[in-house]
Amino acid sequence: MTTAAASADKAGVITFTEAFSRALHDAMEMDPTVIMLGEDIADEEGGGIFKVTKGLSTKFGGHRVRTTPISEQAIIGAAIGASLAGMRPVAEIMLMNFITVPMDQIVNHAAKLRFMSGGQTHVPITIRTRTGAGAGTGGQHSDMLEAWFAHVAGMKVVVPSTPADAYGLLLGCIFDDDPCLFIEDQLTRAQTGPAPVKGEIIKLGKAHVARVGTDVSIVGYGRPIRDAHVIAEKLAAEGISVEIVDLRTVSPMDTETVLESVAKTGRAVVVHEAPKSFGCGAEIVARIQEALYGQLKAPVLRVASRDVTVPFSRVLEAEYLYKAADIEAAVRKTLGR
Amino acid sequence: MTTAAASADKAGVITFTEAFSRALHDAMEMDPTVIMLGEDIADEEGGGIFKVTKGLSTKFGGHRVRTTPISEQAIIGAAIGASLAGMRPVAEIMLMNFITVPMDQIVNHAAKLRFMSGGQTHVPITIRTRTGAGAGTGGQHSDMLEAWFAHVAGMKVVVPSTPADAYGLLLGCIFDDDPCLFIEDQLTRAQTGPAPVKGEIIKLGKAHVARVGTDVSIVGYGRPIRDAHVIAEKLAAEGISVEIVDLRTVSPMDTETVLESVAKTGRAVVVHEAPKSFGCGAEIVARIQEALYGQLKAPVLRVASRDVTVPFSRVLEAEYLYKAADIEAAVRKTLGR
Amino acid sequence: MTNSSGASRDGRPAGAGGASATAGSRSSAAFTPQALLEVWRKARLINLVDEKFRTLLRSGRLAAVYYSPRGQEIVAAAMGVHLQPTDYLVTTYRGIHDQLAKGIPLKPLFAEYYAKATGACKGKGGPMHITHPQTGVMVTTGIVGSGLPIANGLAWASQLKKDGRVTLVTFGDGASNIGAFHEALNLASLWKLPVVFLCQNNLYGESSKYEKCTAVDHIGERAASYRMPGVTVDGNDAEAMWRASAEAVERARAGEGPTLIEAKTFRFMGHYFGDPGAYIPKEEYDAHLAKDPMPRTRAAVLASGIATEAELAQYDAEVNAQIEEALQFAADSPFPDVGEIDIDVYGATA
Amino acid sequence: MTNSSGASRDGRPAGAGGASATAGSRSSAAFTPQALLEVWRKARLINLVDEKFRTLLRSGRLAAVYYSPRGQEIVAAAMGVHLQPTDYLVTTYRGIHDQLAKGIPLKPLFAEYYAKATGACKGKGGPMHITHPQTGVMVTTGIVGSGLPIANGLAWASQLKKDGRVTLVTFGDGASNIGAFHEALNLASLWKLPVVFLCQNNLYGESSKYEKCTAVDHIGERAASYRMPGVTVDGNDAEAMWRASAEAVERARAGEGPTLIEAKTFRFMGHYFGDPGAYIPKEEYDAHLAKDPMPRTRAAVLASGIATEAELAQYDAEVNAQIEEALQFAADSPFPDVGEIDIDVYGATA
Ligand SMILES: Cc1ncc(C[n+]2csc(CCOP(=O)(O)OP(=O)(O)O)c2C)c(N)n1
Ligand SMILES: Cc1ncc(C[n+]2csc(CCOP(=O)(O)OP(=O)(O)O)c2C)c(N)n1
Ligand SMILES: [Mg+2]
Ligand SMILES: [Mg+2]
Repeated sequence: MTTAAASADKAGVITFTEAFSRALHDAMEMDPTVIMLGEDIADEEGGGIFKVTKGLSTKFGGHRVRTTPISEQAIIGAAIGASLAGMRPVAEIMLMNFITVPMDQIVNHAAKLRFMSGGQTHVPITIRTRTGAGAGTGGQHSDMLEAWFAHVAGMKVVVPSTPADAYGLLLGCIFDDDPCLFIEDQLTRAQTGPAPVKGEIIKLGKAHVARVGTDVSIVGYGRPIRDAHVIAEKLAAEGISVEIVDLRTVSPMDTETVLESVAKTGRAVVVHEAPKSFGCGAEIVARIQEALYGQLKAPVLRVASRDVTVPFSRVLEAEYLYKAADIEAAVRKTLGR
Repeated sequence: MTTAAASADKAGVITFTEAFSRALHDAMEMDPTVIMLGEDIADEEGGGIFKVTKGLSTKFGGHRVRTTPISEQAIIGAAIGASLAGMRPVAEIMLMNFITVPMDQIVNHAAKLRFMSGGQTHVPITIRTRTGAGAGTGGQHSDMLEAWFAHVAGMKVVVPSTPADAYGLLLGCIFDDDPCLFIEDQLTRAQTGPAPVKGEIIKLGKAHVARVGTDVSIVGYGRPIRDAHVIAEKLAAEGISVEIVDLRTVSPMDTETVLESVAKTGRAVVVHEAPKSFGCGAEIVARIQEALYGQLKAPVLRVASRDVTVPFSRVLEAEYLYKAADIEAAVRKTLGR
Repeated sequence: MTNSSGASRDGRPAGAGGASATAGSRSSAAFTPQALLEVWRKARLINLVDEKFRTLLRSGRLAAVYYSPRGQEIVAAAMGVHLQPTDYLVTTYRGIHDQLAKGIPLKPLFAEYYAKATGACKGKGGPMHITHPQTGVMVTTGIVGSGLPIANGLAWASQLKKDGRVTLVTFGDGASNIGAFHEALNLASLWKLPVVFLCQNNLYGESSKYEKCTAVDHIGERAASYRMPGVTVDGNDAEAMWRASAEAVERARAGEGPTLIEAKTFRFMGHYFGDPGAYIPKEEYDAHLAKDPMPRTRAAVLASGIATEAELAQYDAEVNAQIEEALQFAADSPFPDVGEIDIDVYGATA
Repeated sequence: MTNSSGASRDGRPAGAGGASATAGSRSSAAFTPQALLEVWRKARLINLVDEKFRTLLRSGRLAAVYYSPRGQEIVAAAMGVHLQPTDYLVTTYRGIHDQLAKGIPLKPLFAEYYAKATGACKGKGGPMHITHPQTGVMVTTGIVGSGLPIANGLAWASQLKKDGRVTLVTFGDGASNIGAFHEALNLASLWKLPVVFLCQNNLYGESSKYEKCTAVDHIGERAASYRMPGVTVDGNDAEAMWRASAEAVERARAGEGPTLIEAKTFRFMGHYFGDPGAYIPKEEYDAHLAKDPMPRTRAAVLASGIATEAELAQYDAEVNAQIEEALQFAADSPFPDVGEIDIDVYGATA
């Protein structure tokens, strides 16, 4: 058992990092076809620069947990090939901006092989990557690019908002039979939450009503969902009842759950960290306004980050990033109070 | 003068291919810093597999029009570097699915260098690429991926819908001071339209009201805009007045022109060839519904292709692709007739 | 040739089938007349299918982008005889010779070219994405160089499972200049993967000459950058190609790691069917024509005494019969149901 | 050293400045004691800045991800003395030594580390994206290997303009395994571009050992795959590094094409500031420490008689004064105005 997982057992809460780590550990324990590759992920290299894979190569063997050269195309290609031969590879792309390198492997191959082969082959790989602004890492180490993959048929895109979800959803990705992109937030990785039940898989494709409310629905995924809970609490004191719909699986999107919620509340605020324009939020809005035209009590509002390169200077980075206050303001605006 | 341009001079109409070709020719004639690189583009290799660059290396010299190895990262990198040194490179990525290879160069570098350098450097490159379904080229040779680039701050995305626009907009890209992605449709390349005025540049960032109407706005770009004109004519006979807003520059989007039109008509149908989900149409819809909430007489509808890999078999490809009939049906639906 | 049925038990056309079944056991053996005959048979199957396809394309009875392997038959055949049906193949749009050499049956192959529901990929992938796992045809890609990293993964799985399979990945000279080539060879060498990298150097990438795009005299030399055995052979020479293949396949099967083989050859039909090929100087073309591997190999077979004119003619007849039968099957098959559009996008778990 | 002001005319710190101004004319000359001194000066500037930064980081007075060049000073300095201010540099996150050797002034450099409005990039790029065109620092990238294709473009522009400039691109050993490296070297060789590819092989990529990731004994050997001159030198040996650099820069300037230089070196401070470096065996670390280029070069300078202990101490004092002045400038400078967020996204034409 990994260090992270071990320490996790003691407390009833675990961090995101522990959750990622435990999911990988348990998946390898559950299924010998689960293998891993990525830069610096073996224990000889310290178990990954974020220590998520720490202990795994030692426990499961260097043949199942392999450190690779800095060759993202080779990493994803190897994952795809191994998956075609019956394995369930988990590839780590250290940071999301580096996923620009193996785009061909992911989009032209991983996502399309099942369809192009007429279902003769499929690509059950999981690509773990990490990103997120707010840590002062600047323009090439902070981008949230999930919208690209959501737009690609054949791909599944997953973003967790709690450690327990992270654990269950990562297992969900690994045991899903299609290529999954799993995004880990670098800013909240040390934040904690209730520990998940060992081995409990969260199946992909289903959104989660994380808080039940009646006045307005906050719909989104990832970090902003955590802010939404705080805001919902605060507004509850004022008698404003906020419902929170956490997509969990960004794509394919669980439109039904989203529409059910907004049909009930009549108001929606869509949130994500990525820049607003042409982001996933636009798709959520487009589906809501088309399906619920006439039932909406206010326009669907979006809260997201600015349409600029992520700046280095903290003063500018803070300005780039969506703010919790923006979410609160948007909620109030839809309510006219 | 290129073969294409020459033949074009005779008639008052030219094809898209002639328009692309003339724009490149005239740009090189107008400005010695305009240079080109790409696979097979020099005359020794036939002037490009689509013949768009035919004659250019002969007239302007092999040093300004260079055939490259099959190395898309090297192609875009060389364009970026040369642009930093004051050139205006035009790089050809033969087909859009191959743009998955140089994504890092485009997104992490071309799009961000101006911002990350605090404006000390900028990247005036034009990336020409070609794509589009309907020619039976299958899953890896048909994708419309413009939504990815529209989501990247610093990039400009341009898609023409007539030969004259193609000419003016390509010049607009080449003489723009930021990285531009110019998308050529492989299906309509032989279709003709009125010839442009030599040297007339269409500045980027402005949408074009291609047809004035009062009942419903069709908003989009590229091939479907051509279908929209046919439909508008047909519906006019029934007394339905359709306005057509051709974005021309998909991103940054000219929201004002779009909103003006829809504010007037109260109805909008958004069209593009790319798969619907998480496509550029969603952004158009999101902006309209937020700005014009309460003024819309119907939900904003989207017409786009299916969320699947482009199939090879024509029967399936036709099913994948948006249909002109879908646009007409959507228009009627917004009008309830 | 006793088996004259359309296909042998494992579904591979008999003509091309005989050899592979026991190839593994004999690949280290000398290049016997029998081995030469096996190479000829696979090569001739490729050759006859290719000729038929070009006839169909000319007459318009087949409408698909087609990348003829004419001139590269021996490269694929001399490698193919060393592979087992269970070995893996990753090839490209110009892959019909590799697929046939690997043993793909004609019916699903042709039906896929015809975009029919009975095609290997139900008409959804098409000629550029032929897939047939039963004969080890795992991936056919239309993206230059992208097959190499994927081949490593198939080989990694074999290494983990110790299933003794070898993965063959074929690509062109132009592909040797793209990043994926570099990343894949480096990783394969580091991990000692059972892969054979077969570069079919036909001297052109679309209309670009080798010299204009590739800054090395022989692509085989590039293996040195990865501490990998590299060899450059005359791909039109059945024996040389057979020996180089035998060695590389044996090395991979023995767990001794990958090999890069550069097979010098030529494509006589241009990049795609209909390519005027104006970029190829006539003298150059004629010089290569003089080295056409097919007549050359046929003559060698006859000279070896392993088969008579009559026997070769009979083989041709058998193969042509199989081809006609498969074409009929393809022609008679229905197009895919429109409902197929939503199938195979995601798996059942979706 | 007469010029003890913060910066010389071209804005480069005087200490590091003297050399470059006329380097081009002398780079073919013998490795004189004067040349050794110039290398030392640049190396010492780098060394003192690095030490200062690490002190600031330890004390928390500077908060930024920092990739120390400690151990690689001579590599950058011995190359830098051969470059003109007008030559181009493309470097990486671990690039402060290259930037200083190229002549970037301290004030905008430090202010950028401090994320201030007076920083070279107005605080928008940060340490990983240092840019300063006046001294030829064109691109600093945080993406491994991505600088190489861009360097080709700068060199292509120089070739077209015949401006005689040379482009230097630096990268690590790990970067030699990524696709962009392969594509860039092949193109540079084909086009005979005036580029110098300087691979600073510090034996680790983050926490991964060279041998585990790189399937070649010496990265310099990889030049052979591109018909390019390749050399592997001891980057800690001022003379060897100076000669290899002189030759490569001359070759590029003469229009004879690119060179790949692999400079063997070591990074003493791990990947990033704070890296415990547990993955480096103590014996290995100590063995490298014994070959630390700084004391070694300093001893050589003194032995050559070109400078006395006193003169070197005076140079240190001057440089430290410049550093303090620049740090004060950075500390006193304001943070960027929030309005900067919308500036430099698109140009005026937008
Ligand atoms: C990444 C990528 N770039 C460009 C293309 C377009 N293209 C298809 S085949 C081809 C030439 C390939 O030449 P080579 O590798 O020598 O193979 P050959 O066709 O000669 O067998 C090119 C450039 C592609 N398919 N993929
Ligand atoms: C494409 C890409 N993959 C991964 C990373 C993460 N990363 C940053 S530095 C580094 C190690 C680079 O090693 P090397 O090239 O030897 O340079 P060094 O840091 O040793 O100077 C890695 C893997 C990155 N920045 N870019
Ligand atoms: Mg070729
Ligand atoms: Mg290193």
